Amino acid sequence: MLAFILTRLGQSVLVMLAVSLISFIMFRYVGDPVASLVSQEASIADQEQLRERLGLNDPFYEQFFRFVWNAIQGNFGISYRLQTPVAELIMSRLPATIELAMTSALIALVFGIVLGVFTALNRKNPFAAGIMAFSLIGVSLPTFLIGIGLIYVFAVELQWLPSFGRGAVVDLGWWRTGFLTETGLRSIILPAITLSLFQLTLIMRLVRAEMLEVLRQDYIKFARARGLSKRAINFSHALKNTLVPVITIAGLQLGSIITGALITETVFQWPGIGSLFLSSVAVVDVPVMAAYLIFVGFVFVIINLIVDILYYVVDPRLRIGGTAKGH
Amino acid sequence: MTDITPSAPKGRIGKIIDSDVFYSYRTSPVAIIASIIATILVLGALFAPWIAPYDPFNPRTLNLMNGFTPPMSESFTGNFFLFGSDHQGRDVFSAILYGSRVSLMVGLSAIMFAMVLGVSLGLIAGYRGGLTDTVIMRIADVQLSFPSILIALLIFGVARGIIPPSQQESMAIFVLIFAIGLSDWAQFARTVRGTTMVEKQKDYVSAARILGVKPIFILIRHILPNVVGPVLVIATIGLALAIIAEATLSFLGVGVPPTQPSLGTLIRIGQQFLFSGEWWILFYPAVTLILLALSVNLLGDWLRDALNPRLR
Amino acid sequence: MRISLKAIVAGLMATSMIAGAANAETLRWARQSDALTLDPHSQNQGVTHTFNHHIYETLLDRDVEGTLQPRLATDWYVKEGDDTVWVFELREGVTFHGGEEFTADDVVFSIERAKSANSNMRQLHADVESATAVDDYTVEIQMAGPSPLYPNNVTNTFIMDRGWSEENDLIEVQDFAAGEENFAVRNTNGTGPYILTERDPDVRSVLTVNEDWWGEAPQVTEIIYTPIADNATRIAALLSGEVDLVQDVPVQDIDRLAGTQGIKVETGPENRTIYFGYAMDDEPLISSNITDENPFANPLVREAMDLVVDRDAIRQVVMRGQSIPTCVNMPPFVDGWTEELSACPAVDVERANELMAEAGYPDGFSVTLDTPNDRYVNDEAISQAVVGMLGQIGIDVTLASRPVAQHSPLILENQTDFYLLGWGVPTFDSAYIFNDLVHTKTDEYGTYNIGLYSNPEVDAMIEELGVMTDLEARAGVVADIWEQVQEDRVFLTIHVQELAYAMSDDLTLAVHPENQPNMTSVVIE
Amino acid sequence: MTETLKAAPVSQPVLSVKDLKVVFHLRRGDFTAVDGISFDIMPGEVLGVVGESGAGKSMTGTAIMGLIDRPGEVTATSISLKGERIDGLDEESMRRIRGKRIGMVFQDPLTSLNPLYTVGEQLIETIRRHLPLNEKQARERAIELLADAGIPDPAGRIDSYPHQFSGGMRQRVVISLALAAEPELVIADEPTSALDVSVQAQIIKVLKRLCAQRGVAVMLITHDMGVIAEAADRMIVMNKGKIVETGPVGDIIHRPQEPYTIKLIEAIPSIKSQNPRYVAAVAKGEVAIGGKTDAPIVTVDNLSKVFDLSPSLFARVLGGKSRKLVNAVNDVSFSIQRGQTYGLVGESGSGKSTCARMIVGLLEPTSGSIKLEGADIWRDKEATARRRQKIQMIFQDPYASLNPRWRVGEIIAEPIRALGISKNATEIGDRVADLLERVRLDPAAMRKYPHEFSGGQRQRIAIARALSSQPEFIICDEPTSALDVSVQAQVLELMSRLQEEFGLTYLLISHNLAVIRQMADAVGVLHNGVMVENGEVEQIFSDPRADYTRMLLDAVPDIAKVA
Repeated sequence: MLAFILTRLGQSVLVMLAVSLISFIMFRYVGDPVASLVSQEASIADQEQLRERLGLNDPFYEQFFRFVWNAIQGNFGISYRLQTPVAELIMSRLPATIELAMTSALIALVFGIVLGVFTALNRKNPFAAGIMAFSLIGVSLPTFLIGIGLIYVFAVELQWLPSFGRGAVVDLGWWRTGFLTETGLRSIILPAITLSLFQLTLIMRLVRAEMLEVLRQDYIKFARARGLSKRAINFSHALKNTLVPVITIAGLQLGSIITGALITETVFQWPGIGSLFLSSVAVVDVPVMAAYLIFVGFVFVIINLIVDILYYVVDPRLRIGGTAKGH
Repeated sequence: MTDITPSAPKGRIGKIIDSDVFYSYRTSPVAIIASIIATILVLGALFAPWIAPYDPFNPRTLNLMNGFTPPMSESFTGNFFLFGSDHQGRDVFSAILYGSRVSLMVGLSAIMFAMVLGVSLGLIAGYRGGLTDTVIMRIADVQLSFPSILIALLIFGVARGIIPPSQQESMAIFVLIFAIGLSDWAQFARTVRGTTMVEKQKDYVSAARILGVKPIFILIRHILPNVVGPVLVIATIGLALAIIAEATLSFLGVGVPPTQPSLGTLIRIGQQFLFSGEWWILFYPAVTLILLALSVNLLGDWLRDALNPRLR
Repeated sequence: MRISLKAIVAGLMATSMIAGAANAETLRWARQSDALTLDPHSQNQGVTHTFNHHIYETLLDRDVEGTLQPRLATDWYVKEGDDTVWVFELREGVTFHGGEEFTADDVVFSIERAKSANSNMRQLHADVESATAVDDYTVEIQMAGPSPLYPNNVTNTFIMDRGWSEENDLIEVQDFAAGEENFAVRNTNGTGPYILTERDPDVRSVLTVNEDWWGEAPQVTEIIYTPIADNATRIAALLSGEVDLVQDVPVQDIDRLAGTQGIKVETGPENRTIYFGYAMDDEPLISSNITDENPFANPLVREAMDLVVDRDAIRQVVMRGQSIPTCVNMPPFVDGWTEELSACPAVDVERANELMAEAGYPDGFSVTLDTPNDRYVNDEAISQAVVGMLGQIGIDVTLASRPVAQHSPLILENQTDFYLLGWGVPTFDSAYIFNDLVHTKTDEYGTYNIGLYSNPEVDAMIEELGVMTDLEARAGVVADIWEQVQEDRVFLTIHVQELAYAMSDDLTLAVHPENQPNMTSVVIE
Repeated sequence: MTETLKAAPVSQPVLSVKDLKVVFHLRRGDFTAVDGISFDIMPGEVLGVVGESGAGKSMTGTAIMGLIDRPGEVTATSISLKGERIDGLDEESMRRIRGKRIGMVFQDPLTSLNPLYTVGEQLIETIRRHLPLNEKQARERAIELLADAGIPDPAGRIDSYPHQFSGGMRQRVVISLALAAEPELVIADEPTSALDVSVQAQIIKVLKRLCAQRGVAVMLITHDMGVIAEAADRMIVMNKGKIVETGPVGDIIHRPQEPYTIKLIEAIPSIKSQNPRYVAAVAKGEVAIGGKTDAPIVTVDNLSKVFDLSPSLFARVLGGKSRKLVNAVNDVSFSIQRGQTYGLVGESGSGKSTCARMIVGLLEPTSGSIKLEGADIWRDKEATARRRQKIQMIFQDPYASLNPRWRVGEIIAEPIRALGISKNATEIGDRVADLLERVRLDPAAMRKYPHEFSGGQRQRIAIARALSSQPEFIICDEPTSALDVSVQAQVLELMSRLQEEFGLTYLLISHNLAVIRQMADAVGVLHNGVMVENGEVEQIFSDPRADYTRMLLDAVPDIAKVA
């Protein structure tokens, strides 16, 4: 187990390095940060001087190694746009994103699994077929349109829920949460629904497909032959086995909820790192963009680790080596 | 179970009509409706120059004063716009027809690109195994955990930096295809790798290897035909996703030029007028996009079940 | 994560404090983006200045008509007998938020800081040689030469306290290369009407009124400032009553907002023109099908383009009436503006086509137009409309639309044939336009002369303007330059864009031509 | 043992089935899987149900349990358990019968157990479902059951997961589960088919013993007449959903009445029948069959194959895990004479398929040599080329060995094209047609796809493909183990005939000793990668030297063993 995790960590370091290299190469092409740093009146000589001071004229590899070296020490430089240290900026925005992502993930998982199981167990039921078809709307609409639509209906027309931001937040030391205030809770509803819809559909379909597969297995037939109750068969036998393959995909999907909140955060002006990234892209704020990508790589590594550990917990075949193989 | 001797009618068409897939199509009203809608939209896009009353991509024919004409009413210059006109005086109906064309073109090309890339890498990873497999699948995993929009955005940014500015607009559509395609290959690779790993263990592959058939030919001639089913399903659903990704990228301001809008660009433009009362500029393109994506998704859904022999 | 009960209680108290402070005098103000920094001299950018104007103050500022007003300086004049020295007499009895007294030394410090290497304001003070405090309330500024218009340059230069700055190591402006955050980025100590009480960049800032401010106590006692990037979301926030004042209102939403119960919209021109520029040198264009010459270099082509662009239609449809069509690249606030210069020719497609034929392009030509899509009001739509209009004389325009972060470097490197740009004139003086847009491109001049227009006579006149002290003679030269610029059609000017502020209808706030509204001027009914 | 039980004074049958029908409503019409069968099982009786695939025997068992799902439909005049009707019961009542009154054992112990629960959890769950015991009592009972089923250290193993047991042990667990709630009847559906011969015999014994002890009646469903002969008292022969013949086991095996049964029993090879060629040779006085007159066509010397299943280097260094090497084939030597059949016997994991794959060029040996006509096929380039043309292979699974997306004609022509034997399309077509005829298939078959053929027909296609490069040596890896006995007989007969026709040499790999005895001239016995015995067929079968061979021969359930 330990060896396995260490192996994965080793691979992860490679992944992180690759991600930073790729992001670094990319940023050389996305635009000129100097243009957005200087004022309308700045002369060309002034711009050139700034470029020199920022080290933008150094050879590529030097810039990269400097970046990696600083990143290892947790220093991602100063945001060109907001002039504050990037690490601090990201840490201050992280709670918002994580709270939104976790809420969405919870919605997606709970509804995804419940609906997936329901539609799998009632394959020919017209209501289940309706859920299946309706769920496709979640993947047939661009996120921004869903978000704007929800704002229009629930914030502007009905005025039930706030249209932007995360309401009043409570400072718990280094973590600012919106879960402890009424406005905070009300504010998270629309963005969380918007963000979860896509993953909900995916998880629901995945659970359904896997469940149907599991229900065809011999051990389910054998469980029926043992006279077990329907509940025991469907939930303790079939569902548990369904969840094993669902963990991987769902894990990766949840990772992309955290990292994919770009559009949702922008539409709802949710003060997370996704909207931070998009505002940074607009002005080529390279330090923030680089740090964000590193963060995404980091999330990937963490999620993968969690998925691997969950696998160990859920599946005894991995946890306990077989004493006998074959017949 | 016993194989039932089919009393199937002969002849190619007869065989198709009699096939299980077609049977499942005939008995699925959802699939029929979805395919009718998809066909109408695809034909509309394909024959846009003949169907569309105006050419919205030709700026010379536009009159700015026709802007914001409501649906079914007469414009400043006396033109009639079925779905109204947008802020540039473009006929929304014609723009939708031409826009679907762009969207479908981008979506189809992107998914083809993703398919070719993903299938090739998946075949190689699955067949070679070992380090090759680890590297390719690790990249695919990383790729999957990065939001595709983010990847497309970065590629778009890089392309902006590499391509000379004067060619950027003409290249934009290719960059878009590349960007969306590149963010979509991993799904194909994963599935194909899995199937390949199963197929390569089968004895028909061994039989070919005994003869000294080169791996590349084994992959192409033997294994590839056996992965077509799942690939087709992913491609269909991927097509819907690609069309939506294009729309999202347009929303973020990267995408095709506004003078040659796709459905996504039309929606991006239209959503500016959501509060100002010109609802038709958003409404019709959005409905078209939803219908297109939904019908393609429903078809993919049906295809998945139809091609799964165990669900029949 | 371990949270102590104490922390939760403290947190809850913090929130209740925020909630409790909300009363009738609180103004919830939203606009597209946040101030980039609170360091007064780090960014020369409108949004940042607007915010900082509430905390810091300048020697002078402008009212809604654009005229200079005394602020921390009560009087200003050229020193008698030496036309290279400007004298500012300072307001007495002003204190900083930290309690320090405002004196001439602070002004000297601030001007020196604004001039320093990392400052983004240094161009505005490039001609300053030194600043000296004559006494506690008088400052003399020694210029390199006669600089009759220097006071125009100080309207966004905020005054900081020397003691506080030295204490917090703020003598240098934020240095990006150093990789450290400057204390002033998030901490303030100004003399202004409001004190910063909460700051979460990009998310929310809270300002509370400065009880000790020297001016008349403002009605608004608390400002909650929330940037909302997405247009639709921002408007939705106003419609749903979550904010009271929205800046950066999209023109298409003005009618809807104005027609909504409880909301009103104030509009007014901004001190900025929107214009198209084109390559005017003899090099062939990079994006055209004409590869042996530059069609834009031909005056007939430029005239044809001028005739075919229907500025009224743009105003009516694209701008929904929220613009002032103009044919001179100068807002009406600027010295030298006249109605004649601003007048536009009637649209005449037939004549334009004749001119094209005469110029040797009866079938037109193709070219790419580079436009930003997130900078000016409906910038992309304006370009798109112009594409259609130019199509009528056979100019086949490909529209290349980019975020301003990519558009700016592109045009600055002269990688464009045809582009859209907006030009604001913070000094309210024509020379500002000439220096950057008209003078031949050199190290010092013509930074934004993207089209590489070059006329040595005009250059000479522009350089002469910088040192003229006789304002009447100067006005004559300005008029001469404009005449030449108009004759050569250096710019294809479209309009002066109008700004709109939407607000709850119990508020009144006039549009500021620099788009720098000050909440002290808000009147609450 | 069975005699005493039969004599028990119980007149009422445990299970009485009257006119059972199972119909599947498919879109191309109804398919009748079981067509009106009636039978009784008496208390303590072991009723064997035998038939080839598609006979409806499994369907009968499933139908009695009420486990037939849509689109299947069960109709019967009556199914009674101890006189109580159990047909047409609702799902909930049926659930109280399943496990409680009728236990069931499935074929594959690997897939019958839920991999995520310990065997104890699964046992206790079943026990508590049906018997009023608390957790602790149920656990004690579970341990007892496991002990009865012959699982060593049951108290220690009860908390193990299924994957920690070997196949045979797992099937013992499955039997414990079936007996957990003291049922009156156990339906065992092919309980030994997935197991090795030696394990098979043990499982049959366990099943018989446990049922006899408890007086439980058994319905033993199998395709293997040997198993029936060994275990059952009475048997039913089924074909196409109908009962063909029924009666005591000995009667039917020795004196079958119906033509179908007669043919079926004829088709079954027995380890007790001598090799026909040997018999013929003895008759002619040429006892020295297979004498080393020729130079051998293939010689295998000191062949070894080691699989490296070690964890990655990284894991070894960091996790302190050791390398894991598996000796799949260990120093095996034998030679094969031209024109003969060499049989390679062994249970699963014995390394016989690994040997085959090394000889045919699919797997590189770790050490040792394989010589084709004296040249090493792994070191000599020219020999490699010769190998491709001269050595061909027939695989076990006729479903997996033909590419489902290729037409039969393309499949058979592949070796011709790949080896460049001919490029002329008409010529290739003619050859394919000729080959199809030789394997007794209609040449029109070349335009069809594999899925249009039955298993036996597919194996013929595979043989035609193997023949198409005109090889001299064909490796047959379990060529008939996926086929029904009657089809097996036909395929074996075809193979013998082709051997004569083309002068082929075979390497026949099989776990089925009877098939080997019937077909091979010389035999090698592999056990855990080691060649334990190697010699002429009749010498090995009549006078085995190695203990392992003897054990194997004793263990095989064979119809000749019937009382």
